Amino acid sequence: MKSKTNSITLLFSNFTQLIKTITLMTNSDCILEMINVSKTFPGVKALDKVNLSIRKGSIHALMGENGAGKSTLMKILYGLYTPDAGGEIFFDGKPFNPKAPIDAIHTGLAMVPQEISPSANLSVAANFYLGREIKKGILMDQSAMNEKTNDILKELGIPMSVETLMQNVSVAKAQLLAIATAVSYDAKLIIMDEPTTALTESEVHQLYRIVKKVQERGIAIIYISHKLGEVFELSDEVSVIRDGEYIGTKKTTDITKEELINMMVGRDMDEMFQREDVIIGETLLEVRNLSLPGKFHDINFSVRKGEIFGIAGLVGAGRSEVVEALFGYKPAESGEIHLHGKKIEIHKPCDAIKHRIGFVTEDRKLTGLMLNMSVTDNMIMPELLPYEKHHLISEELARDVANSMKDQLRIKTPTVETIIGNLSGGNQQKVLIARWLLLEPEILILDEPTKGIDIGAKAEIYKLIVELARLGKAIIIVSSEMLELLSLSDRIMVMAEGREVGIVDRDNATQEVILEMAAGGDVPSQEEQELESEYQTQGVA
Amino acid sequence: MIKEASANARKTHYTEILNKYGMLLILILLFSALSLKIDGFASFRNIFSILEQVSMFGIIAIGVTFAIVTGGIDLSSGAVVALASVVGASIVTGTEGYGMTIFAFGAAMFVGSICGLINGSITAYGRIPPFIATLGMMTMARGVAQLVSNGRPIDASSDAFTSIGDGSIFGVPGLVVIYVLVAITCHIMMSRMSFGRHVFAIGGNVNTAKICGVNVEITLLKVYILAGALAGLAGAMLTSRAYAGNPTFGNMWELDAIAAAVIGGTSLAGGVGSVPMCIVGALIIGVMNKGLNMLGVDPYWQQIIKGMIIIGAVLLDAQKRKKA
Amino acid sequence: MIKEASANARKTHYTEILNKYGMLLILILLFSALSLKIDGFASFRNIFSILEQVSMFGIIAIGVTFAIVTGGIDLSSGAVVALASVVGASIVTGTEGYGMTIFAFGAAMFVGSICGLINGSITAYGRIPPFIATLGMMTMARGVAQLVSNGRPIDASSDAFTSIGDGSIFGVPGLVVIYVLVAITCHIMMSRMSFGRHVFAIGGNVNTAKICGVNVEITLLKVYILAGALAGLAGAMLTSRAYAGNPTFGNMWELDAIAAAVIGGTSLAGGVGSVPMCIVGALIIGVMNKGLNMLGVDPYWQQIIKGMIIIGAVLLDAQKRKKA
Amino acid sequence: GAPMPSFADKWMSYLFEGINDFNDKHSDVEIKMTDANEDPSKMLNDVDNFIDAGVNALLVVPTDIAIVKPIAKKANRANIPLVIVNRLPDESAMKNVDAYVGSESIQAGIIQAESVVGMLDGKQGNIAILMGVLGHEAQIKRTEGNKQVFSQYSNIKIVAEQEGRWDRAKALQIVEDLLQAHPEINVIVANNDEMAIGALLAARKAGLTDADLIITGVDATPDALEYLGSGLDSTVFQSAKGQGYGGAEIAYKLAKGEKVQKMNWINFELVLEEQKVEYLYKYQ
Ligand SMILES: Nc1ncnc2c1ncn2[C@@H]1O[C@H](COP(=O)(O)OP(=O)(O)OP(=O)(O)O)[C@@H](O)[C@H]1O
Ligand SMILES: Nc1ncnc2c1ncn2[C@@H]1O[C@H](COP(=O)(O)OP(=O)(O)OP(=O)(O)O)[C@@H](O)[C@H]1O
Ligand SMILES: [Mg+2]
Ligand SMILES: [Mg+2]
Repeated sequence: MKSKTNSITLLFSNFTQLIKTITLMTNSDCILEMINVSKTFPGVKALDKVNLSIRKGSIHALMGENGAGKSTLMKILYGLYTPDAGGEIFFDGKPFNPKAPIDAIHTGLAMVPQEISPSANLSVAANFYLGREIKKGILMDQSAMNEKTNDILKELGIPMSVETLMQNVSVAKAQLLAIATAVSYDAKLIIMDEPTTALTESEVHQLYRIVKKVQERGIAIIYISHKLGEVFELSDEVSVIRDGEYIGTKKTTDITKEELINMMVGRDMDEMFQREDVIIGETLLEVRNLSLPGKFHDINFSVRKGEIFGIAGLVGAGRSEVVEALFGYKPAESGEIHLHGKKIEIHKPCDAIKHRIGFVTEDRKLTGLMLNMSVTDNMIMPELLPYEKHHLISEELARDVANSMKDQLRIKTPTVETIIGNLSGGNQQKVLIARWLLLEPEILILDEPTKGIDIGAKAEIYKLIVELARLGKAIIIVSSEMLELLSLSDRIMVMAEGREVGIVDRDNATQEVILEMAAGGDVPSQEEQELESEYQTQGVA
Repeated sequence: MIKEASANARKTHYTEILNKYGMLLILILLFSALSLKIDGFASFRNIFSILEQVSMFGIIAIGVTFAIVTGGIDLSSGAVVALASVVGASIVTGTEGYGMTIFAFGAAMFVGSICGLINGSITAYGRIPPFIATLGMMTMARGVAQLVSNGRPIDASSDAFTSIGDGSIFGVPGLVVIYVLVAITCHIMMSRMSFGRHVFAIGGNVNTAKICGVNVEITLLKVYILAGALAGLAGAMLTSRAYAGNPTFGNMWELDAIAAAVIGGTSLAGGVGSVPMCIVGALIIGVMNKGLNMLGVDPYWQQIIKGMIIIGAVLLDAQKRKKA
Repeated sequence: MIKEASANARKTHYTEILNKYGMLLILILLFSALSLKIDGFASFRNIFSILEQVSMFGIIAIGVTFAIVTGGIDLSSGAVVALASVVGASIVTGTEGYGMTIFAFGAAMFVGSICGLINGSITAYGRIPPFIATLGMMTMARGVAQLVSNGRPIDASSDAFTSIGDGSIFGVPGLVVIYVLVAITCHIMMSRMSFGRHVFAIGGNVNTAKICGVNVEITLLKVYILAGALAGLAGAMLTSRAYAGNPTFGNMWELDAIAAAVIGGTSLAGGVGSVPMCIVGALIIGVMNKGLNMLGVDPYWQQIIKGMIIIGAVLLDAQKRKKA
Repeated sequence: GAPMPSFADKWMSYLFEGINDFNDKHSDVEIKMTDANEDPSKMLNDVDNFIDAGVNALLVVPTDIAIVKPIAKKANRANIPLVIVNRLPDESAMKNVDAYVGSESIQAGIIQAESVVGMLDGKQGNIAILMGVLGHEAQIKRTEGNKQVFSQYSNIKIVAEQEGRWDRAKALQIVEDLLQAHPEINVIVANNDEMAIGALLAARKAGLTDADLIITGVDATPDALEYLGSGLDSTVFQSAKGQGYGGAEIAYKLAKGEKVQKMNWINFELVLEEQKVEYLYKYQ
């Protein structure tokens, strides 16, 4: 059934492609044209004859499920991958075959990669001008770079000290900086690969402002995102890739959300997740007066069996720190944790694991993946005992379990032996969730669990979470996506500046209420004003 | 589409085989080439002789592989060989009987473990890069070896003791038997036991390992103790083979051992490596040494050729992988 | 809250200072302690003598620092010293005048650069871990040195040539002058030129560096050429000081150089390091050597103590940082 | 002050003992030794350090003979008497040296080779030479001496030369390989005894008996003397203690301003099985 619809769309798109190809050749309206671009990795056909044309000065959204090949397509454009022979790329009407990013940059392309990892040892300004340092004679002109960086950041509304080392800059700020950097290139086309995964609402709006400003200068943007809201808010056109194949391009104004989802997943689907109620049991976990000076203070909450407990707040509110302390990764200095009414000590993650607490961390690269190890190894690590036969690990058993997880979560990977670094971002995230599901946890902590995950998979993960709750597990979920928290949680704790502002019931929780609480009340606190003015003075200096 | 996929799958298969067994291929090629050049190179006698010569630094290389897989390194193993040989020889000198022999081997391994324990503690708890910790230990262990022996070789010609290095079981030299036993044990530890998994996890991503409940410090400690004990064992083996302990023994062996591990595909970035491939790496070095000696190559040229073969083998391997 | 923040800021400040100057503090402490123990240790003469002794491996350490900052390493520098010394000596032997002296220095640096070029190409284009590439080069360069010299020391007693190692300018020994000049040049390269910036970027994160349009290959090539040239320079300096070139020169110097870099705070993981701190690291080793000799410590014990001081210094530094 | 080339060398350790003996017997003498680890640059540092420490005389066993020149220059500049022990510098360098105690390394090679010639007694000799670390004075001169003698005899052929790095284990491995590749080898000449013992062990492993092989070393260390007659056929004695003690004595005299003889020769002596007990006694 599926394959039939597929082949029909295929035929259809092939036909339109043909016409397009002919029209495109003469179309000077386009900054970028990609024709029949394919890319094969060992064991994976990541792209299969994809066509894409981007009109000058337009914002072009690129959508598709995890592993559809979006990032791969962009990496080809940026000279990071060489495409298979047979395809053609034209940039500004001229043939374009970048061998390395430097070629792309010189031609007028800039990119914000999906996994930003700035050189942590360099300052903000040094990162900003990396690869294109301003020189005075043979020496670098450090002060000029600082000044110009400062100017650009101020103009874009991201005031900060440009001499700070990147390792002291939050993920969100780093993401905004990456965007600012790309913008500052004298580019004709900017690629943004999931630029909002690390951002909260307020920063997302900042990003919108930047993107609009950029467009006003006549620069085209390819905008990859899994968030429909953003796509409809920002883009002029939207293209969809599915399983490495080009599905089609539409004007954003000509398409509905439902149609777009259908294009992506090949079937109808509800975007809004409707959670069903679950019977909530006795108190399972209780946290009392948990504090870690400088990070969070005096946190109190309890979670019951079958309950989904959300934690909301702005970036930097200390949400991650609280759950990290709960799990023993960065233990709290004072406070108590009670499980089943008994006080327990958690000093190290293995203590938490013993009490069957699972933890999907927020930073895939830093604390999640073992990049050069197999999918299986990544899944089974927290608890090896179940796979042991006569004290030796049975590869077979591990593989079987991993395979069943692969099917259950629809993880897109050639085999479970594949090195996890070769999976697409979303699929990596699924593996991490699988890891902790395998532990059969009583309490599952999820920090930004759907970061970079596509709509279909998101729904599946939500279902899974609810299913776990139904089985009497307690779920703690930290998320910057307000809708996610609102639709999933039974109660939501709101944090601001390391303090617990309050806990809201499902019935009372609205976006406005939570945002207001997260901002730390009605008026900005004194410290915030201080910080703001500090930024200003630093900006001027 | 289906056909293409299966063709792809087959291609993956080849790539994987090349990845896994590329170095084995190079070893076989090297061996065959030398067998054609040299009469009797492909004889059992010669193969055992190569294995015997390889056994000692090969055992060290196994220990070093563990350290490298965690993302660390062990530069002290050559010096530990010297220290263990001196200690072993002083115990066994003038004695008879297998009791003392076993005691001497045990003592050598114990001394090695102590060095490893110190390496490990400094690395795991002091958070000092293992390069520096083991570099310091390298200097210290050799100093202690000279102190203990007063800078002179110590005779170790107890019949029982030297019979380990001299004797053979069913035609297989004693040292080779030890090598094989150590290799099998360590291979199982690395690939089938949770200790081994933890070693890989630490090398793959320390933070993740921590999150997954791995006791990073204890695991590192174990790794360096193992590496030290194996170096100590190699020291005892060398002592039994050379009829003496000597503070000059094991000079630069650490580099040969590391080269063997890396030639075998162990990644210095951590997270990748295996015992069988480490053996292949050691054998490549051993076959090369033997071949060059038997060909009577000028010692100056030997060094040059050795350097080229080491680089060449790794280069070839990397190239093949990239293409596939 | 406000108070806390400013207290935090001040704390960060202290931490930063400790991070930056912790090793300098240790150097000063070590020097003061030895000055109290030994008469004349704190004299100008003695300080120059320490600097002179440090100058050669100190220059190597600077080159190695560049390599380490990119996340690489250079094990070949000691062997390159030997090769360069032999080449330099054969040029200068029996000649007179500064023309030949300059030519000999140039040739030594050129030979070093060639070794570096090979290291760099293998690392950058062959994607071979620099540990292996330079390990291979280490063996090869020493082999070539022996081949060139036929395994014997080559006399280099041209007056002009040896005056570099023997002479002094305004009381500052010639070798120290060279060291200072090299250090200043390299410091500027590392901290003020885009080349240096790229070196740091590669060590921080290769992929990011690539995406930002840094030409990773060329930069790596330059780094290893620089390291090779500096090792060659050190070889020429040693030749001029020892009145001869010798294929045994520079044995294990690479380890001293790496130790100096790491003691100076260069991170073996790449991305962190500086020339001034590398000098501090070299001086710690130099002061320690001089002090132990002047105290007349038994050579066996010297080794043990040296090992402990190296580990101790790095440990102390790490501990202090953690606390602060 | 006595900078020494290497504390890792066995023969040297007996030389040190000679020096220490002298030190212990004279209450008004304090001799400090340093280890240059066979690194000439390190040795120069040691010399500097001793001069800075204000020693009255320098007693040096140089790492290689080329190093003597700069050492002499430094000593002259500081006006400190310099005694070179064991390794004979060339003439131009000797001009600035106050005294030399020792022998000519080449002599050891010649004596060693001549003993082999005698033992072969006209039979065909296929020789393997095991050399010390390439570039060291003793390695160069001893090998040179060997070759000088062997080249005069048509019944003697050098089949192989390899670097055993003074090391027993390394020599063991090399000789294993050599015997396999060249079964015709019937003489092994080693630059020192440690390597000779390694060769002997390898020969035993290969099933060869004492009668099959002539093995000869240099140094006459106690270990080697033990093996003399049971595999080892000859070694060459060079009084380590004598050189050490003699060197120290001359340095002592120079420090006190007394006149001494410039060249003090200590001759090599061939040691065969018959002299085993006599020489073993020297170490008691
Ligand atoms: N270096 C690689 N080696 C092998 N396979 C790869 C590699 N990079 C990507 N792939 C595969 O190519 C396919 C496309 O991956 P890509 O990263 O382009 O997906 P994506 O559309 O960006 O997904 P996401 O939304 O999750 O980021 C995936 O199946 C992935 O496993
Ligand atoms: N001094 C600092 N050094 C390094 N990183 C810092 C520092 N201060 C803040 N950060 C970064 O700021 C980010 C926000 O902190 P925190 O994790 O507490 O926020 P959060 O409320 O959990 O937000 P999120 O939803 O993004 O996880 C963290 O990712 C942290 O890395
Ligand atoms: Mg992607
Ligand atoms: Mg967080």
